[in-house]
Amino acid sequence: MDILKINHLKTQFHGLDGTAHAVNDVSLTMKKGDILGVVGESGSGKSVTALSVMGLIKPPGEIVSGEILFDGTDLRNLSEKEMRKIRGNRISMIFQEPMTSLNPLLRIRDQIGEMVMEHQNLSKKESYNYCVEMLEKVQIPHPEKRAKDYPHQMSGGMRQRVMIAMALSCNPEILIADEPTTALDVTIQAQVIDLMLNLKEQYETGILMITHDLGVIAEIAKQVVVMYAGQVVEKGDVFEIFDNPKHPYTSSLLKSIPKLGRRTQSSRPRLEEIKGVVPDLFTVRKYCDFFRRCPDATDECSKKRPALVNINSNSAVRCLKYEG
Amino acid sequence: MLQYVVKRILLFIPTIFFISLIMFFILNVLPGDATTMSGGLKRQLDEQTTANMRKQLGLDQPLHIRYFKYMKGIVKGDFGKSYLRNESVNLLISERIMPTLQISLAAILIAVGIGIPLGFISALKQGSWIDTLSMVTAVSGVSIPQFWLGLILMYVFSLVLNWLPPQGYGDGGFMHMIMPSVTLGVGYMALIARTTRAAVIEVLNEDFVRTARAKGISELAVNYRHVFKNTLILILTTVGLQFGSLVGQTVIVEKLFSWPGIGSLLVDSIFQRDIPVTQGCVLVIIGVFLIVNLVIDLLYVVIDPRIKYTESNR
Amino acid sequence: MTLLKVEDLKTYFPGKSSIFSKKKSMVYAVDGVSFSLEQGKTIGIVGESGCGKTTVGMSLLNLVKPTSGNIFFKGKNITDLSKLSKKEVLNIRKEMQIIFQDPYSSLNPRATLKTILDVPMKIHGIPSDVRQEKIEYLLEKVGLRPEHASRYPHEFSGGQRQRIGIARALSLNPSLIIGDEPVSALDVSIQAQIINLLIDLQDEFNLSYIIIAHDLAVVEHIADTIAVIYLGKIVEQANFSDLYRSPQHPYTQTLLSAIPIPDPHKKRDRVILKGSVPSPLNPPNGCSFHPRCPNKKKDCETVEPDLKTISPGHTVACHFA
Amino acid sequence: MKKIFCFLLSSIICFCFFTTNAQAAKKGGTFNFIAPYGGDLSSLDPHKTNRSQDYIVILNIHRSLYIWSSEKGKPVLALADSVDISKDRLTYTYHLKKNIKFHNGRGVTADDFIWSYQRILNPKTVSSSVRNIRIIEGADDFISGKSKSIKGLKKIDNYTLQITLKDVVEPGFSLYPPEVAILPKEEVIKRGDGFGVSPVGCGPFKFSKWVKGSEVVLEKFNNYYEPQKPYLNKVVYKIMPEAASRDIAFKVKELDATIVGSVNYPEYKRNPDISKNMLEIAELWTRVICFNVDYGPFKNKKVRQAVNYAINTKLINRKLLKGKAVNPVSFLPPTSPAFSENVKGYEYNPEKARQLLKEAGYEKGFTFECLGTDNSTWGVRAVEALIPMLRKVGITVKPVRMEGAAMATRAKTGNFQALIWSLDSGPDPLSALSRWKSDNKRNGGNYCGYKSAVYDNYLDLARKTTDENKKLDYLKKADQTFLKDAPVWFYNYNKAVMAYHPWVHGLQPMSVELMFQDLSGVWVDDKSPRKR
Amino acid sequence: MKNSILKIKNQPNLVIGGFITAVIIFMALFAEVLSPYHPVNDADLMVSEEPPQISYLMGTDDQGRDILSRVIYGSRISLSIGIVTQLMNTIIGIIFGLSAGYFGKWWDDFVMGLTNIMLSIPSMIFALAIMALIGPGLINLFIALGMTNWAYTCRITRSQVLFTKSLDYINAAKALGYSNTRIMFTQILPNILGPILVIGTLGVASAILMEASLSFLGLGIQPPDPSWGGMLATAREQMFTAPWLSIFPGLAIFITVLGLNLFGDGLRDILDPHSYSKIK
Repeated sequence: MDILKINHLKTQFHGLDGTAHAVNDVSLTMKKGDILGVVGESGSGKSVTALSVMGLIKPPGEIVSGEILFDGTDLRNLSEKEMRKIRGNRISMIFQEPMTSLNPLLRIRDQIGEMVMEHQNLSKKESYNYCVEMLEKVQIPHPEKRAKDYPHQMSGGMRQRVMIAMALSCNPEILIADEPTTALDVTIQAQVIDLMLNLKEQYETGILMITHDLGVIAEIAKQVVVMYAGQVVEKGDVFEIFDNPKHPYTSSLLKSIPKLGRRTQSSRPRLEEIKGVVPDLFTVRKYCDFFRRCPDATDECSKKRPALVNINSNSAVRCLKYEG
Repeated sequence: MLQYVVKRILLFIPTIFFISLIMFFILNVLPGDATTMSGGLKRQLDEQTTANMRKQLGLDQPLHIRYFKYMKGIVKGDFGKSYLRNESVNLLISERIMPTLQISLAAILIAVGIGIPLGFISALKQGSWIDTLSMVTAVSGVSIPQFWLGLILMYVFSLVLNWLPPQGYGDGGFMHMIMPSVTLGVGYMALIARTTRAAVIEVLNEDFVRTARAKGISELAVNYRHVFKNTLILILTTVGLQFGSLVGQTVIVEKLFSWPGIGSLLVDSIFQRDIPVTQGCVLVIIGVFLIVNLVIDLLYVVIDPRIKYTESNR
Repeated sequence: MTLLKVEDLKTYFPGKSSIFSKKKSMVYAVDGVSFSLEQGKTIGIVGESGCGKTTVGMSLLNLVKPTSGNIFFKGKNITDLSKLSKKEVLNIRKEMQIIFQDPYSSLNPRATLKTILDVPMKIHGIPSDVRQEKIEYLLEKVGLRPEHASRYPHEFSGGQRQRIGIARALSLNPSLIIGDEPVSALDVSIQAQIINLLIDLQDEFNLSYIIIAHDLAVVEHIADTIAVIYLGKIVEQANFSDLYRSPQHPYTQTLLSAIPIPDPHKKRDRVILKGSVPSPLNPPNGCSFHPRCPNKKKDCETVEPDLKTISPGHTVACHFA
Repeated sequence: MKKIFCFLLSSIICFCFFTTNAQAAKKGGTFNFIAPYGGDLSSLDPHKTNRSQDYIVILNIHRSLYIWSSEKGKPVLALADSVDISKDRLTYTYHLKKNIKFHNGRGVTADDFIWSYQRILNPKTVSSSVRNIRIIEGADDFISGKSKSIKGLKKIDNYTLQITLKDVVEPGFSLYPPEVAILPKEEVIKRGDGFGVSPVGCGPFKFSKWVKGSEVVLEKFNNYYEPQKPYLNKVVYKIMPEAASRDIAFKVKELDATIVGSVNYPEYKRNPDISKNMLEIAELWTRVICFNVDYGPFKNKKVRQAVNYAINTKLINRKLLKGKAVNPVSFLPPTSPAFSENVKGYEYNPEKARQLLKEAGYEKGFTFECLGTDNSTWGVRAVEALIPMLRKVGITVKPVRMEGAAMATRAKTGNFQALIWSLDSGPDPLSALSRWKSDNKRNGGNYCGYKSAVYDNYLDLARKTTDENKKLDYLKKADQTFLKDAPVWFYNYNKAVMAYHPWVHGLQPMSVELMFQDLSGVWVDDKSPRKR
Repeated sequence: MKNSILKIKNQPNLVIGGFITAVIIFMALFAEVLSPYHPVNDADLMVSEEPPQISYLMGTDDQGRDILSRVIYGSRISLSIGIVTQLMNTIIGIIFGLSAGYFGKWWDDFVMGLTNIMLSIPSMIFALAIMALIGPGLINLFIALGMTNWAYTCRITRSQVLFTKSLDYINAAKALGYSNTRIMFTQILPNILGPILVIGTLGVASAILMEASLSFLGLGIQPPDPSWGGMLATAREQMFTAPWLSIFPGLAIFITVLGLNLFGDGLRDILDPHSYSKIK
């Protein structure tokens, strides 16, 4: 069953430099209890997609069109009050920066508490107990003591655990994780990923994992969506994406990252470069956004914008090679 | 914590000492002294009396000896004796400090009571006409020369509407306080409104506010628990630092409304070359400023758990 | 030829203190680091945040003052630049350069590209016609166009800025370049460009590099020797392939296993470490890794392990290696 | 019916009685007055202050031997019923009033006079009133400590006091001002320094409270020696240096009477309600620009005269001061007994001014700086008005605004080119003119540094003669000499104006200083908002 | 370039404030051409205190001088008071703040102590004492206001320096052999001028107001030179009987200070890094 289905979402930011087409016709589907990986470089629109789902796009940003079907209802049609009942409760989100994502002036128990009090009608005392319980679940040592701590008394990894505890405290159907490990050290990253996978099993929560790190995606995602310049360029099964990437961007990306153990004493394989830079989001081009950087570009690519073509039931690619 | 307070209070000493040194020498090289002033130009004072007077006031002694004597008094908490009035400076100031604190406090209340909500609403409605309106109001507040504003208030509320007494202390009652406090508070209010607006906008962009929104709690809870509390820290600094300029402005307001505070005493004493009184007033004003800022620093601890005044960090 | 030799380098910072406190706290940022570097070679320094790897780079350049130890550059002791004459200092500055992590903060936003490249050469007394030519040459080398010279940093993308940073480092013809996380702030698709550029330049100018990074994959790709640093100390140092194939220190092992590999088929059993890096303000006694070590023994808590050589060029600081 | 008639009749009678009596002094009520000169009062100890601001209040708490009579234009006896004057006009025997009481209830006797005058002379007191008492013989010996008592001051009995003078002068002029008031010894000693903030006197009102910087409150003294007086129950002096605030306070009836500055004068005049109740008087103050006769151009008499001719003084007084000034003739004002009625002052004649400058060798003009304070009548504002006028004859004047104390220092050391000020020109014409005597230095008040043997001679003659008419004649001649020498620009005599509300009665046109109101005779009728 | 124009266009504060400021500066620069009369020499007591009319658009003052001309010339004096004093404050503040932030150690402690002291003496009172010491006058006003208000600038400069000092390009400059002076003045200073400029515009505004307050106490500039504060202070007693005497200089102060404040706020919105985070 599809718990989340985004159809032709367009989100724009009306800035001083013009309108940024941050999310430009994005469609994706996520099954209940699944892990969907969204991968892309900075500015590819992956975070904006997540915020659009959460209904947290503030002016000057605006969702222009499309629908966000959550469990069958279009979130865009909900009032702010109804949306609030979903946020944190049925869809929750954790962010990239654990250092700044917690209110420095409130104790951990108050920050988790205010959420469960809102959504589960617990009393203050019950919420505190619940908080300790949650902290225990995310493997924070001495949860009773830690619940009374302020964020600044914790390390980054610890704070991200608190964020996860908070996000999971209302047992949501979807957890959106926006680069949850990027700011963490490798050893801590491993801890957090491990924890998320464990909890996913326990809570049967679907995870929308947003990251730029192909390694993380390879490790946890079942389905993968590759985004480039506000659009989905390829989606499919994780094995298919990594073994047999169809879009030139996906394949170049995979070839461009150094891999451990590939270099030998005698030879150093040259990394494949993707030439040029990411296109800006302010102009709407009449040709493929990847055209200027594409190693396989043809003349036709400069004349036409490719559409997302379904290859099979759960994979699709946006490239002229596969059109027609 | 207590240790920190004691340390801070001990740090007042070099500040006060330094300021008293500067003020003493500035004031003592002012052209004219208490004797010329008390003589004035209209009424002639004969030479013998003048000399006699200078001797009595100790003005015939060299500057450094006078300073030494003065500091000796200060250490004992004695600000000396007024040149013109046969009263101790301590007494003079103690009579005048309350009225000044009264209007200063009222002004702060007005400023904070109006300024913070104004800035807050303005920031939440950033870019709307409410924002523009309240900010233009706020900026207008700082753009009017104070005595002009005071006179306009006096004209409107005393002469035309006959609601408020135009001047004076009365019995120190509420009605007499309104106009001086408002005149004093308007500029301060504007400043706080603008600071609040900037601070709120800054806090609104913080990650934790986004987290709070993502939690699905009510907008009121987001604004109060997450935005307002964090804003307060930024506002407090302004309130503290600008307190000094507020006290500076009382000079004008007190003169205008014949308010018997320390500001008008200070102006009188400067013009009359009553140096001990001037010194005393300045030191007391600075003392109040230092204490207010100490209190604000301690308030930080209450509001912000990150700040702990233990030995290592400040 | 040994270009750089570092002996027992220690850099401590005083912790924050007020005038009243008598107790002085110390941050043991770099706590006894030794290595040497041959001309034309690359050493990679790997570690997690807060382990002191950046401070090593800063100490080498004397941007922070080392507390003790010796740094020899081309045989000359450059540990304390303030002891050298102005001219000698300028000469050292010419020889050692640095590339930074953040392409946004590493360029003066108010200076044009031309100024950024021109002024350092001017300071080092290079005549203006030579400078003009050099600027064009450098721009071409790092893949920028001559007309870019009149632009300001904000007009460039992250990758281009990193190229500018490299051009600036090259402008004085240094023999050693320290790269402090040179690619970690860049987008994945840009990283490869910069890595390739660095390698090409090394081949062309026989440069030596010290590459400081947290990403083992990147370091492995560039460096000849890799030093793993934990809490200010080198715990293992080896040739890149030795380190990957037979890591000896438990920390190196966990580090290697923690790196997510972009291949869904390779699901490994990873060693998950407990806790996080302790504060360098108050490092643990004995082996500094012992509070997190999966195979900790009693001795580890009290006895600090020495760096021992287990095979040529492979040293490790563990009691059980 | 009859009852009703009786009632009506009696009420009509009552009504008539009250209305007819309305013009007779009524008792009770509070009078809100002002202390407008500068900031807070400094002391209510009459011997220890010399500020007009303090005297305004002091003169209603304390009493001196004489008091200024606005009707007679000179001092009259206050604390004595009569005085016997010896033939040589040096010995005065005063028969003191027997019913004078201090506010503490003790009766005033001759001893109190002697003690008070000794206190003034005592160097430890540091009184600025010393010069007033110095007219008594033996004062100098007392000051220097040569004598333990003042020789010329003798107690005949409890109610008879004999004063012997050093020279033939009118003692009233020296002994009327509030600064030589009679004080109760025991209270002064008991209160020490505190006497200045809670004084005890023998005047019509006793001290009640002083809200520092805001107001002073006096209460009626029931045992005041003048029968029936004072009428008022309470007097409140509001300390209000700010004219704009005074204006509003008066209009909202917060003040019963106020001093009117030139700026508001025409408006008050125009207002029919207010103009009926205004008191105007030419005060004994002459406003002048003192030329420093040691400064280059001003050494020459012709230059000084030229300046006087070049300025349209009447225009300035009419337009800038809006008529709130009396056009000048010479130094002494019309209210002075020695005023020269038939003499004409300098008229506006730029031609003549140019002529004189040419004769003096300043054909091309010159530049001078004129110091002045912030005062709106006799400060730099007046100097500004001279700029275009003097420009026409080639003279450039640069106003330099200074703050009072700083200017006083420069005036007394002669470190200036010219300065504008208001100088006392009365009530005693002899002492007023003595200011400009050659032997008086700048720090004694001769700011111009004026020196004229002719002038000195006339004054000496005036001092020596016992014939009142001759004396006035010499003084007039001296005044005219001064006019001709023109060491000053004659600007105006002050016209002091006080406005009061219609319910106020009994304010006096005091030519010495309009604010020096003896409130013992002032009363308010029922229309006063503060009548209770 | 296009970017910055767009940014400015979207800042009504900046546009309005900038426009007002520009008009005032224009007035000050071309006072001779713009004003119908000379502000001092064309006094004529015969026409004193005339209400506004065709020949005197803003009426005349008590000395019979054209108020319009005086307001125009007054812009020159009031603006120069604001600009010169703030320039002095800024220079003092920058020198202290830059060196304190850059060199740190005891010098930093000393400078911070000094700013604490300066902040604790209300600048109004400090200026009052200094003006009483040296007397009224334009130059004296420059000194009194220009030496008392630098603590803010100093603090802001210092904190900006501390932030900028930690940026990599400063380290790069050191590594390239730049001298300390060169780093301070070419690498740090240009990059922290934004916030200093914001403080500066607000400081100009407050100096103009301060001059008005000092004029109220009789310590403004020397007559007959026209300054708005002085004109307003002189006219305060006739505020309601001859309103044109005070309204026009009062409005001039109000509009100028408002303009400068709006300009400063607008600048802050553009230059403050926090406003960038909004776009990001």
